Amino acid sequence: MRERFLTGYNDFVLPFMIGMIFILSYCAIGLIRILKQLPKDDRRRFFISLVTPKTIVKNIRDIFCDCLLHVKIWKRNKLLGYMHSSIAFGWFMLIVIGHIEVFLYVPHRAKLFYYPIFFRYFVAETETTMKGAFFFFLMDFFLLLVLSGIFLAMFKRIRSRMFGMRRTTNPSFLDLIGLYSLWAIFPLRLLAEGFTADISGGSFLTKSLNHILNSFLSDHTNMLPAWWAYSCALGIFFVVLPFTRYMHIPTEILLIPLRNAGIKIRNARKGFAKAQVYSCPSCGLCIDACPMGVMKTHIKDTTVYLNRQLRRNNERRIEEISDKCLLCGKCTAICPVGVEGDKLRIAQRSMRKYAVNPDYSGIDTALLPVSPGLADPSVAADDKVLYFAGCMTALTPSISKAMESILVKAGVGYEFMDKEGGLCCGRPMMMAGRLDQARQMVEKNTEIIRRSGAKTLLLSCPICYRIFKEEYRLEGIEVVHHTVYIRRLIASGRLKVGKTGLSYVFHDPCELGRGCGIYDEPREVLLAAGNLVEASKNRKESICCGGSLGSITLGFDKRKSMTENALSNLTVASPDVIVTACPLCRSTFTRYADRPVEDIAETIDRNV
Amino acid sequence: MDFGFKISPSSAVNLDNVDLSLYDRLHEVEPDIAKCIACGSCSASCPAGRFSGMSMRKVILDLQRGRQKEAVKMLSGCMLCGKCLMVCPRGINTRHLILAICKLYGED
Amino acid sequence: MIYQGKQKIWADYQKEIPDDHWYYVRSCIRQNFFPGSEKMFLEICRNVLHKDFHENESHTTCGGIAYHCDTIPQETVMTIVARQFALMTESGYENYVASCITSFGNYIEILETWNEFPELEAKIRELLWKACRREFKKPKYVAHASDLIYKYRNLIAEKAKYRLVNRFTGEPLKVVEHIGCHYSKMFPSKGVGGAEYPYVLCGMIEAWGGNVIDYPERRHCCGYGFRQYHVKANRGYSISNTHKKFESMEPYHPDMIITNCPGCPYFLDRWQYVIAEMEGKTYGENGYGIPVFTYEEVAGLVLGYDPWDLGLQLHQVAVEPLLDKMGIEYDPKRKYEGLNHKDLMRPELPGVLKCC
Amino acid sequence: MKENILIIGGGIAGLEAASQLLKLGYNPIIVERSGRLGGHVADWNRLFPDMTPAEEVVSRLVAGASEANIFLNTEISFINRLKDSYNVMLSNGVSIITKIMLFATGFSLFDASKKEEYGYGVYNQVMTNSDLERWFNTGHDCRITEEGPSAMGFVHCVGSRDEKARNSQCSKVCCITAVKQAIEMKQKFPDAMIYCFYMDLRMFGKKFEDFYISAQRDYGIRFIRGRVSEVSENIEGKLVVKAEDTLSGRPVKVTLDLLVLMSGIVCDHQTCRTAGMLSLPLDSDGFLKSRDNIADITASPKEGIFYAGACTGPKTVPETLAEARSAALEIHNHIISLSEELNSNSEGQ
Repeated sequence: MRERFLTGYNDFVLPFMIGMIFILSYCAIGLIRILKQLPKDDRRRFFISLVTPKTIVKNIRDIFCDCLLHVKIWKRNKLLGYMHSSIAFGWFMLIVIGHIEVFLYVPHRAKLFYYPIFFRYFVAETETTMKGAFFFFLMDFFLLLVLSGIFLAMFKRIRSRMFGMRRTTNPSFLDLIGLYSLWAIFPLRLLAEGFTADISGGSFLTKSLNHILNSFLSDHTNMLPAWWAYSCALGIFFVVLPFTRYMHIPTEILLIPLRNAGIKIRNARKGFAKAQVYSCPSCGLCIDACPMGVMKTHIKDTTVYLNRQLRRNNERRIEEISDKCLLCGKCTAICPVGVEGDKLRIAQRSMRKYAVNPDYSGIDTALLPVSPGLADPSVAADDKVLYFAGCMTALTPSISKAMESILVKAGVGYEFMDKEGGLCCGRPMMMAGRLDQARQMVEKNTEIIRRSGAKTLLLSCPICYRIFKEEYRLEGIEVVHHTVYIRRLIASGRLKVGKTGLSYVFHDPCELGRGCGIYDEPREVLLAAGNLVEASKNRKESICCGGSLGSITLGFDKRKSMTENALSNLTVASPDVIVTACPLCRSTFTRYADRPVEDIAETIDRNV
Repeated sequence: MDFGFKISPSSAVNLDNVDLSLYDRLHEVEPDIAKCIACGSCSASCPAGRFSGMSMRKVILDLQRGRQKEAVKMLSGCMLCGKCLMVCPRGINTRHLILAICKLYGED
Repeated sequence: MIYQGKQKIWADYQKEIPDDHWYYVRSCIRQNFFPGSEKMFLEICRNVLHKDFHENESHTTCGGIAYHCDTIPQETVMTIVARQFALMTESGYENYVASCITSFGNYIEILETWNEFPELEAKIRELLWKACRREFKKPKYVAHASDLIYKYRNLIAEKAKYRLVNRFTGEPLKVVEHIGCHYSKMFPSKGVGGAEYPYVLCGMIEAWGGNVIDYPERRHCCGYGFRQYHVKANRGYSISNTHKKFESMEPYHPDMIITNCPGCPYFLDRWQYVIAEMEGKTYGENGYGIPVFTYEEVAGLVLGYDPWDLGLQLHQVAVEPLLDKMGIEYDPKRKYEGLNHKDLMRPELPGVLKCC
Repeated sequence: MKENILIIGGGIAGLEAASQLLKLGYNPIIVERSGRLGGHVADWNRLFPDMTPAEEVVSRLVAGASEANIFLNTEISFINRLKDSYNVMLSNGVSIITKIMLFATGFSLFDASKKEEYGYGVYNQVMTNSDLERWFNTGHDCRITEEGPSAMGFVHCVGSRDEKARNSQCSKVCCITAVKQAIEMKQKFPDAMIYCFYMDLRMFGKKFEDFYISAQRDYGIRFIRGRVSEVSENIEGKLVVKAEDTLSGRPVKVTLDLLVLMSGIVCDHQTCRTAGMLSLPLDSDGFLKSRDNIADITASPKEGIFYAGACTGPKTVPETLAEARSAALEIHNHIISLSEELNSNSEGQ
C-alpha cells in the first residue's frame, strides 16, 4: 500500500469536511446548551454518573445495543431491526475499519479527518497480501451490509407493512433531503470505490464493479466525479442533519447517559426534555401504538408529531397534541429510543398559565376522620390496613364492596378511609399538569393517612396507586394495590379461592401495568380462580380502554371507537369475562362490552 | 342623608346586560357547555362539593347568566378528579371545561 | 301596543256598579296623607252629582293593615268586617263602597271566603253576636270609591272646567296610572278591566283628556307592601321597589301619577324625596318630582276646585308645575293658609328635590 | 252496496282513515267545516324532527282520500238516531244515513290572548306558534322585520299544564315544536339570541332529544327553566319579559324583539257540541272519552261511533296517522260483525 498523492489531499474532500465541521460544532454547542439547561443537581448527578464504573458499563452497553444494534427494534420486527442495525452497525464498522486501515498503512495521515473516509482514493495497492485482502473483504462486506439496509429502507417507503408498521410518519421536506442524501452515500461510495478498485484494490464487491465499469468506461477520468458525488452526499447529509430527524443519531448518544444518570423531565422544553425531543427518530412506531389511532383524525396527535412540533415551536399544535393524549404511556413503552411521550406532555401542560388556581388549604382534614383503632398498638401490624377506594371506585361501589368482603373473609382488620367520600389523590390534577394543586392534595391526604396509624395503605384504583407510589412520602407505610394484596392473601393461605371453569382475560390498566410495572400478580390471582387467556396485545402493549382521565380535550363521543378497539383486542381468545383492576377501565368497558366486565376483586370475592 | 336603609340593587339577572363575550369564547373552546341540562349529577357526585360548595351545574349556569365571580369562586375548590365527567348523562367533557374556565376567566 | 286588544280585555272585565244609594266607609290613613280626597269624593257625589252616599260615624278600621301585617288572625278581621256590614244593614243600605283599596280587597276576599266556606260565615255571625249583639246582611254590591268615580267619569267630564291637557302644547298630559295591588290582583273579575290591564283609572284619564302611559313596570307594587315598610329593617326593600317603578317610567317623562289606593300615592310621593336624598336623582322636569294624585284630587282639579282646598299643599312633590300645565289658577300665597285663614307655617325645603 | 261511513273532520286523521276505508271498499264521506283539507297540519310549514314539509304530508293524504265524498265548508246541523243507524243533517242541506261515524275532529289551539299577562293581541311583538308557522309559509308578518329580531323568546306551555287556563294537561307537541321553531329562526337569523322559557322539556319522541341537544349545542339556543311571569312593552316598543330562572333561583329580565307563545292543544268547542248531540261523554281532560284509554282508544262508548286523532287528546302527527289506520280497521271489523249478525239472524228465522 502506498500513497498516490504526496499532498494527501484533493478538493473533493471539501464538501465532506464542511459538513463534518458543521455537524461537529453544532453537536458540541447543542451538548453544552442541554447540559447548561439541566438543573444544577441534575448536572452534578450526570457528571458523577459519567465516572461511576457501573454507569459507564451500562452506558456503553446501552449505546452499543440501542444505537448500533437496535436490539429493541429487532425485538419488535426482525426485518425492521435488520434494516436499522445493518445501516448503523455497518456504517460504524466501515468507519472503524477505515481508521484501522489508515493506522496500519499510512499512520502519519491518521490526524486527517477525511483520510479514513476517502482512503481508497488516496492509496494504491502495491502488493496483494492476506492482510490487505482481509480488510478489503471486511470493508466490502460491511458496505454490502449497509447497502442491503438501504435497499430495505427504500422498500420500506413503499411497503411499510412488511416491517410491521401500519402507518409511518409523513417526512418533512428537509427530512426527505436527509433521507435521499443518506440513501445516496453508500451507492455512491460503492461507485467511487468501484472506479478506483483497480488502483487501490478491493474485494468481491468493489473489484467486480470495477471490472464491469472498466468494460465500458476504461478511463479513470470518471473516478473523480464519483468521489466528488460521494463527498457531496456526505456533506449534504451532515449539513441538513440538525434539521432532520437524523439528529436523533447524535442526540441519542447523549440521551442514554442522561437517562442512566436517573435524570427526569423537570422543564417542558429544556434539558432532558430537549434531549428526548431531538432523540426522536420519527420512526412512527408510536403511531401504531397510540390508542387514538383508531380514528384517522388523531394520527397527527401522536408523540412523533409532538416532537416535531416541539422542534418547530408550534405552540398551538403543541397544546393541541399534549392536551388530547390519554397518557396511557404506550408510546413510551414501545419507543426504541426512550422518548417519554406521556411525561413530555404532562410537562407541556404544566407550563400553562391559569387565571384561576384552585386552593385546598381551607379543607379541614379533621372532617375526614379515620378511627383511632388503627393507631392502637395492640393491633397486629399486618392488620393495620387502611383502604382508600378513590373517586372512581366511588362510582363503581361493587369494587369497594367486593374488596371489603375479601378483607372480611380473610380476617383482615381494616379501615375504609373514604367510605363517606374523601379527597382526590391528586393524580388527575397532576395529569392535567397542575402540579402545585396536585401537591396540595398529596399533602392533605398524607396528613390523614399519617394520623391514622396504618401500616398498609391498600388501593383499588391504579390511578391513585401510581401517585401514592411516586409522589407521596409515606415512609413506614406500605402502599399496595389490591391485585398485589389479594395475591399475597391467597399465597399466605388467608384467602381460599375456588377454581371455576370460566376463562378470564386480564386487561392491564395503563397506570397499573406500564405505570407501575405490575403485570404478573393479577394474572397469578386470576389463575387461582379460573382459566386465563391473553389478549392479542397485552402487558406492556395493552391498549388503553379509552376512558382515561389523561386526555383533557377528547370528548365522550370520540372515545367510543377506542373502547371498542380495546375490547376487540381483549376478546380475541373469546374469554367469558373481561377482568381488569381499575374502576375507570371497568366503567368504560361496561359501557360497550358484549360480555361481563369486572374488577379482579369482584372475581375473587365471588370465588372465595 | 342616612335614613337607616338603602336602595338595594335588583336581584334580577338582566340578560340584556350580561356580557357573554368570555362565555362565547369558552363555548368555542368547549362547545359541550351548551349541552348542560342542569340535572345535577355532577354536583351530586362531586367530592369537592363537600368542602367548598363546588357545583359544576351552578358554575355552568352562573357563566351562562354572566355571574362569573360566583362561578370562579366555586371552581377554586375543584380537584379535577373527573367524577363529573364519568356521570354526565350528556357526555360533557367537564374536565376540559373546568380547565378552559380556569384559563379564560380571571379571579376578578 | 294594540289598543283594540286592550279594549277586548276591558270588555271582558266589566262589573255591575249601581248608580246610587251607597254606604260609604273611609280609610284609616288617607285623611292623614291626603286630607282633601275623601271630602272631595263625598262633595262630588253628593253636591255635584246629587247621589245618595251615607256615612256612619261608628265605623272602624276594616282590620286590613293588621291582617296584612300578620298581627291579627282571619277570624278577627272577619268579625270586624261583619260589624261594618252590620252598621250598613242597620243604616238600611245594600251597596257598600270603600275608600280604601285594601279594605275593598279585604271585603271581597272575605265575601268570597264565606261563599266557599259557609260554615265560616256562620261562625263569624255567631262571634259578632257574642261580641256586640249585632246582625248583618251581606252587601249586594261592594265597590271601591274609584269604581264610582269611574262610573261617573263622563258626568264629571261634562261638568269639567279643566282637562288633562298641556295648555302650552295642546297635547294630552302623559299620565301614569297606578292601581293598588288589592284592587284586582286577588280577584281580577272584581276590578274594572281585570288585573293585567285595569281600566278603572285609564277610563277616568281618557274621559278627562289625558294619555295613559303603559311603562314596563306598570303592574309593579308601589313598594309599600305592609310588612316591608312597617318593619324598618325591610324598608330598603320597600323603597327599592318604588325606585324600580320610577326608573321604569322615567323615559316616558310622565306629567303626573294618578293612584287609587291609600298607600300608593303616599309612597310614590314621599319616596321621591328619599330617593332624591339618597341618589340625588329626581324624576320630574327641572329638578321637580312627578306630582302624585289621588283620583279624587284629580276629579276635583278637573271640576275646578281650588287646589289648596283639595289639600295639595300636603304633597311632598310640588304640584304647581302640573297646575301650570293644566292652566289651573291658584294663589301661591294661600298654599299654607289654613281653612281658618291661620298660617300653617312653611315646611322645611328638602335639599335635592325641588319644591315650590 | 258500499257502506257509508261519515268522517267528521278533514284533517290528517280524517284523510288517512278515509284513504284506508277506501282501500277496504267502503264509501267514506268527509265533512269538513273549513274550506280546505289537512286541518292544523296544513297550516304548518315543516314537521319535526326531520323537517319534513307539512305540505308534502298533507298532499299525499289528500291524494289518498281523493275518491271519498268530501263536503267542505260544511258543519253538522243535527243528528237523528234511527233504529240501527243515524240520520245526519248537514249545514248544506244534505242528509246522510250511516251506521258508522268517525270523529276525526282534532283540536283547537289555545287562545293565547287568554293568558293576558303575555299580552298576545295587546303588545305588537307577541305572536303564537301558529302565527310563526304562517310566517314560515307566507313570509308575511309585520312582527318580523327583514333583518330579523336581535333577541327573541319562546314561551312554552301557554295554556297547557295550567289550571288557571283551565287546561291542566300537557299538549305534548309544543316542547319539540318550540325547539324546532327556535332552530328554524336561528337558521334564518344566525345572529339572533334565542331564549326558550320552559317548565319541563318533554322530549319523548323519536329523535326529539337529538333535536334538543342540537338546539343547545349547535344553535346556541338558551333554555331558561322558568315560566314567564309577565310581559310588558318598553318605550322602544320592545318586549320586557320577566321570569324566574328556577335553576339559579333568581328572577331574570330580558328585552326581546319578538316573543312566540307556544299555544297548547285544547279540546275543540265544536266537537263538544257535536258529541253532545250523540250524548257522547267527555273525559276529565275535556277531550272525547274513549271506551278505554289503553286498549280501546279509537272506540267510543257508543256502538258505531269511532274516534281517531287529537279529538281524544293531544297527539303527534305519526300517532294521529297510526290511530286513523287503527280506527279504519276497527270500523272494518265492526261492519263485518254487523253483517255476520244480520246473516245469523236471517238464518235463524
